[in-house]
Amino acid sequence: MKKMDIPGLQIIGKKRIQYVISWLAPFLGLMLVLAIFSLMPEVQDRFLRVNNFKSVATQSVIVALGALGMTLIIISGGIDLSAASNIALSSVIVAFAINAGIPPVVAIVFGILTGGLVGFVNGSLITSLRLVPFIVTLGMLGIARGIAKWIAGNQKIDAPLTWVNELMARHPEPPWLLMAPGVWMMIILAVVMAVVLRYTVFGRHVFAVGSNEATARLCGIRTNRTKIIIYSVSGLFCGLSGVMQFSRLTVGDPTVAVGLELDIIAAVVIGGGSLRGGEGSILGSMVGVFIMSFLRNGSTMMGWPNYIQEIIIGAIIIVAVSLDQLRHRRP
Amino acid sequence: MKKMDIPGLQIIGKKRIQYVISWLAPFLGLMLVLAIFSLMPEVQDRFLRVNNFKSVATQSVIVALGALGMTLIIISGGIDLSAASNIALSSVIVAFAINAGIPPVVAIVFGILTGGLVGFVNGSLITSLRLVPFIVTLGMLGIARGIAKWIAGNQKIDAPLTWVNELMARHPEPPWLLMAPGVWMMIILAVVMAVVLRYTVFGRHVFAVGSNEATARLCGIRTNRTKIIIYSVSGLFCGLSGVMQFSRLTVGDPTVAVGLELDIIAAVVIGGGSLRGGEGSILGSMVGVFIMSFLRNGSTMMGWPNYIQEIIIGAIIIVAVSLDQLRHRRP
Amino acid sequence: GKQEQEDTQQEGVKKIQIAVIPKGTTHEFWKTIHAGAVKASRELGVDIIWKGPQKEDDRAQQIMVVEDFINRGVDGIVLAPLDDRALCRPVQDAVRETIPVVIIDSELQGEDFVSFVATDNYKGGVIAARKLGELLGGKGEIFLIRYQEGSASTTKRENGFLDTITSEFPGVSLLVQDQHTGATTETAYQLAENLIGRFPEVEGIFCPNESSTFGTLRALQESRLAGKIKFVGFDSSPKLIQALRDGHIHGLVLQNPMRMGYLGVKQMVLHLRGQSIESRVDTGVYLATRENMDDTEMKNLLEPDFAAYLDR
Amino acid sequence: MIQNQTSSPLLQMKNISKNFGATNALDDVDFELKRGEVHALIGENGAGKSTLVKILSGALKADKGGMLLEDTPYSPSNPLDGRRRGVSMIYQELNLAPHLTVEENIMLGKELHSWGFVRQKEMREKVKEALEFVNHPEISPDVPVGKLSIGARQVVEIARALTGRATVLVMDEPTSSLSQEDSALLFQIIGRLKEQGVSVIYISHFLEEVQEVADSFTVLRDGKKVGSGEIKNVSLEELIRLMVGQKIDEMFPRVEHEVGDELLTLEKLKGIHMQDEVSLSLHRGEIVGLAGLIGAGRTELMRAIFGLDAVVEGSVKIAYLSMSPSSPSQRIRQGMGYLSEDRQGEGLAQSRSLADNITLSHFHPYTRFGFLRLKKRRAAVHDWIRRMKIKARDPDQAVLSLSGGNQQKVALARLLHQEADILLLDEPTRGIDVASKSQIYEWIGQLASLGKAILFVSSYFPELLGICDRIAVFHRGQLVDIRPYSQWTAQGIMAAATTGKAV
Ligand SMILES: Nc1ncnc2c1ncn2[C@@H]1O[C@H](COP(=O)(O)OP(=O)(O)OP(=O)(O)O)[C@@H](O)[C@H]1O
Ligand SMILES: Nc1ncnc2c1ncn2[C@@H]1O[C@H](COP(=O)(O)OP(=O)(O)OP(=O)(O)O)[C@@H](O)[C@H]1O
Ligand SMILES: [Mg+2]
Ligand SMILES: [Mg+2]
Repeated sequence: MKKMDIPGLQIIGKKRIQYVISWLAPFLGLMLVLAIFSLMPEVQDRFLRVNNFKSVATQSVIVALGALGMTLIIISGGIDLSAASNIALSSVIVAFAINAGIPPVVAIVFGILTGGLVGFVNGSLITSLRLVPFIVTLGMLGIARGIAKWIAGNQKIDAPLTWVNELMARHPEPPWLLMAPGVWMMIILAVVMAVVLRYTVFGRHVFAVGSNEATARLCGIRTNRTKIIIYSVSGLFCGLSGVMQFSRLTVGDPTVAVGLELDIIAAVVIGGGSLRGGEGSILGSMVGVFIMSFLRNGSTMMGWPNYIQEIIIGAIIIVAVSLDQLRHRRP
Repeated sequence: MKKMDIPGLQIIGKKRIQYVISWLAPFLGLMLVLAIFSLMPEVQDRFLRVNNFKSVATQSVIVALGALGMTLIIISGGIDLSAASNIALSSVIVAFAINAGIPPVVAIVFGILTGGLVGFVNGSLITSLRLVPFIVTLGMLGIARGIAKWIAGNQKIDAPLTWVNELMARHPEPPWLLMAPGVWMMIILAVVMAVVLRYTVFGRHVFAVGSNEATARLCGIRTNRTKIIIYSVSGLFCGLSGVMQFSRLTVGDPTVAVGLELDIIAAVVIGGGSLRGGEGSILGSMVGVFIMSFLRNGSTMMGWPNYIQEIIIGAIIIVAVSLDQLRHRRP
Repeated sequence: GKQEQEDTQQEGVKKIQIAVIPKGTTHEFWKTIHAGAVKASRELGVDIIWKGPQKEDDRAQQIMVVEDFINRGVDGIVLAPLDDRALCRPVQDAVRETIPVVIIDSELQGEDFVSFVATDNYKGGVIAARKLGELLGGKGEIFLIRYQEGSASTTKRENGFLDTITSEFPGVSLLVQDQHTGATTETAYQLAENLIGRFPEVEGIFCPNESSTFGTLRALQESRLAGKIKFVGFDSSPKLIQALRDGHIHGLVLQNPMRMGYLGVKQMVLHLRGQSIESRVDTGVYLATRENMDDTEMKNLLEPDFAAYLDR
Repeated sequence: MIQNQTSSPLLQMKNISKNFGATNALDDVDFELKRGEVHALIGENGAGKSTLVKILSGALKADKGGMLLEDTPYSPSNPLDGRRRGVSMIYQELNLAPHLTVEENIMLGKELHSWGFVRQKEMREKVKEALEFVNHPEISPDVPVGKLSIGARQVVEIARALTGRATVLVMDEPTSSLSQEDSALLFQIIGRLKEQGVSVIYISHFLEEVQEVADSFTVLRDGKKVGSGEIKNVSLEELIRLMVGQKIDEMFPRVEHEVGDELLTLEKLKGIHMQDEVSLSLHRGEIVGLAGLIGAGRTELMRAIFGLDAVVEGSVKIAYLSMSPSSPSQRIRQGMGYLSEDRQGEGLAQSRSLADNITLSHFHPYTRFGFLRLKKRRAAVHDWIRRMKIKARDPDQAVLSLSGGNQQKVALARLLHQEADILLLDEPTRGIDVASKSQIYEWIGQLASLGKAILFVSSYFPELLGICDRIAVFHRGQLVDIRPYSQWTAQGIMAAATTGKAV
């Protein structure tokens, strides 16, 4: 009976703890990874250096940009298996365009738009043929990759060096930038997308479509239009990611990023995205990206053979998501 | 008014057509593929030969065995991304065992049990940690592949030739077999699984779990146990598939079958399996497997460049599933 | 009976059809082999069908390709086997159906093929090791960056390198020797970047193929270490040639893929026409450096003129 | 023997407590069930009824307290345990596997088999019997349940609960989607079960039903037991007083409203899933009721009007303007709103918050340049929670953690929040408690007095008679007759709905 006297206080106390946990949960996995390598005597001094963090940030850009779009898609209850092929295609297009003597800015726009187009086609097929996203994007995985190889003539496209290749330079041109322009772009876009998801009507529609499409339709949301926008935006992100990939490699390589879609999806899911739709966050996905990047970085530094790395990364994916489950368990 | 008088008849008429369509739908895609290549002057005489069909059947065994298990999993609303890694691991185990001088029969049993074990671990993690199958099996994708490479010492394992390698010979030993023993095994197991799904209590429970897990639990089905069995059985199939893979390669190759999980899943989905659970059939999945095999076979025979093949296969996946959608559209 | 018929060389009756099956289709190296094969086919008046496994470097898929060509009934198969064992049975199957097989690039066990045309990969590794040892003056700390698990030809190069370094250059120590880059440039890039972050004291690096060499080159350039760290790579591409010129790469071990493709097809055609051929042809390994890269012979190896033979 | 049976209760639940986070769903509740009795469990929405019976069935675990079944300790760890001890249950939210057929659903978890192989023929017979038993032999055992209407699904669910051999049968609002005819039939069945010695726990918000069928009752309020006893010793007023702590003056309050111009006109409208065309008109300030049995096609009509189903013939006119073909989003902009009968499947985004659900169809008041003003919205939603008496902790709580009736209130709140001119209400009071119901009737009346047009589908004829201006009766997809409410009686509606002929 006594405890009932101050129910308000009790609720606030519990809620605050829950809130803190739910806010921290995505970071737990990251902390764990950072802690593991910081405690390894072989690498701790090297691992925690600013320079290392800078390389990890740069290495993460490509997956991170893909993950921004994938977060949208996964929240809306879809999936995009063609993301990696799309990145490869866009990077080939940029290289092709630059090689053809088109000004770099225009080439970049081409690359991004190519990504957007692929996304738009995905979205249109999904909505008009009423197919599951898994299948449409699985088909697109092959189609986009095939087109990339076709355009590149089954080869790398060697493009002349331009300022585009500075976008992902670890030592950026005006040195006060500190990090590669690509990293800044990633950060800015992540913030933009987080705001879009949380504070715009479109963001709410994305969640509603993912949570219960029938309800969304009933409430007057044009679910098909929303989905097409989602896939197109996600495609644009893949396009940008392709630009970054080109910037990093300095060539347009149609075989790049094979299998990267699983990394991207894993990042989103590690960050709390639910493949059943309706759940996910940009912050979480970014944390997921960094968990994977630091894992790769640390294991390579440790000199672990690749198979050990593969095993550990596999295990960490499971552990990280289990930690995330804590949030959802009822207390 | 009039049409209301004999609603029964009307329904039967409609139902029969629907039934015929629903039975034929999975085959439509296959017919389409066969028709395309039968009309190509370059290959038509060769394509329709018994020998070619035999090769395609042999080439399909590995994916088909994987698809038998995957069908169960997908019907139950899950997914198994680790199937291909599991196949590689099992094939390495068989090679390792034979190499170590263990009798082939025992080596085969080891291989199959390894597959079963991986599946069991998947199932146990999914049920005990209450994680989504996508994540657990994504983690296992890396873990199983890593272990395979570890055991094989980052190299393929050359095992002495034994009768195991005859399992997938295109010209089987007692010639009256006509087809490789592996093909017969695939056929028999497909029939067994079809019967299990349709006529056993277990089969019904698989559908129930996939259709509405909460309901299944409330109806007293031990959903966790059912799921563990599903993943274990599917693992056993992957193990057997690994044995066949070894038989075909004559070496244990830890890098084999990379990305094959997507082929397996695609086959099941082309065959009418729904990734939301509750739908799918063995017959459909087998047709899906053969659609993909004939596509590969035909395109290779035609000598089409790989990128064309990739594009076409991607497109066919989408088209085949669109055809399948016809079934589900309400008349 | 079929062969004699074609021996009479009746124009227009039926051209000889030869399937050329590489390990993959998207590397410059295979492109050049393709060009060589086309060159031979033009000179000899035969048709070739160029077709790799659909997934690069996948043994199982290559077996399917061989089987499918057997079913198509080509006259001969020129094959770069992804595995010296796994491809034995399909090759046997081909021979059983009276389709002769020439092996190029990598070894195949057994005797079922009519000729073997390849680079001595082990020797390539040896040459690279000698060059790097010499560049370092016989002492220093180096990386051996490996390509992919289970790839036979690169493993041979790695072994040749490792054996030579340890036996001939005791002053050189290996900081890293069991890290694999995986198949793509990007993964190689990240691996090299992370390794350099860990071992900034590294003085020399060897990579066993084009993608690992290029990925590592990018990492070196990004870390502003290109040219400072002695770097020996394998195979060529325009970017690698540029790097050689800039002094970012100090040596490239080259094969002669053009010749390999050319000879592979030529041997097959000669065999089909009933002539006797050598059972082993070594196409040679060469070392390109900044100094000799403009010699005509090297130039041809570095930048084979495949545009003349391929449409694009 | 008989005396022995009556002396010790069949089931005792002692000091049961259950918390969901900060919500006290049950607080020290005692409950007793005698052999062969029908025991009504009643209370407001969110009182804890469903939670209590879920603990009994093994679907939930109590935080505190214990149970005795047939004088032996009983603590089921899952529903299978419960069923083994003879506890069978119909859950409040429909619990069917949509892809499985009627037969498979009914036999789920208790398949007849030899060596693991199902004995299909036998089961089919059994299922046919069960469906006949509940008077719905027309439902084919081979139809996937996903293709049935909500009402038919509830019938299937009842059939399923009856096929098992049970000592305790729990029914959580079994009649919420049933027609009165089916309800009456269910009571007969319950009577028969009682004679066979089965004890029934019966949860319902229809208190007349409770008085008709139950022997004894227990009332819960805010997770506490506030009274129990023999039903014959208590009056309806007293039951209500126990439940809500106050008296309700008028069950069906009629608010004065004036019928104005014609607003919605259906001209020979036929949706793709409708059996027959329907013509109907609806005026400003008018409440038109649609009565019928389950499967009469009323939901299909609503869906066609709202643009959820394609229109194949005829037209929908709003204020004399033809507006078809159309989609829900256009309908909403044209001032129409729809409340689905299926709150679980399509009515609510279960995993989203109350705030999102209530404002989903009408974000407009809380946006500036496309950005949401979350604070303002929160305040508004708080208001709705208070007005609708929704039992919820705060606006950010996920809808799936609410009780059934409270979820329904959320769905209704969204429609009211939307400020539509034409309201299509499909079974709006499903699962809502008496007090809230009368409140809702009053609101509907007020909406009419503001000049809105309301189409009100219900299978509970008294409420149609209580608040509608005109009532239309459907029979097998056809509109039988439409008349002012004063020209209908409950029996008249029933006769028209069952026979298709108006008297
Ligand atoms: N899964 C859950 N998580 C959090 N709270 C819950 C959950 N289930 C029920 N509750 C809360 O427990 C309380 C009791 O709910 P319960 O479903 O037992 O009510 P009820 O009496 O059945 O109401 P109704 O008549 O509306 O069905 C409600 O306040 C509800 O919000
Ligand atoms: N017993 C049944 N067997 C098969 N199908 C049924 C049955 N009952 C309803 N249906 C399906 O449902 C449709 C009509 O259901 P609908 O939900 O529109 O009716 P309703 O009048 O709204 O009834 P309810 O009160 O159940 O909502 C029918 O066209 C039919 O397809
Ligand atoms: Mg309830
Ligand atoms: Mg209805």
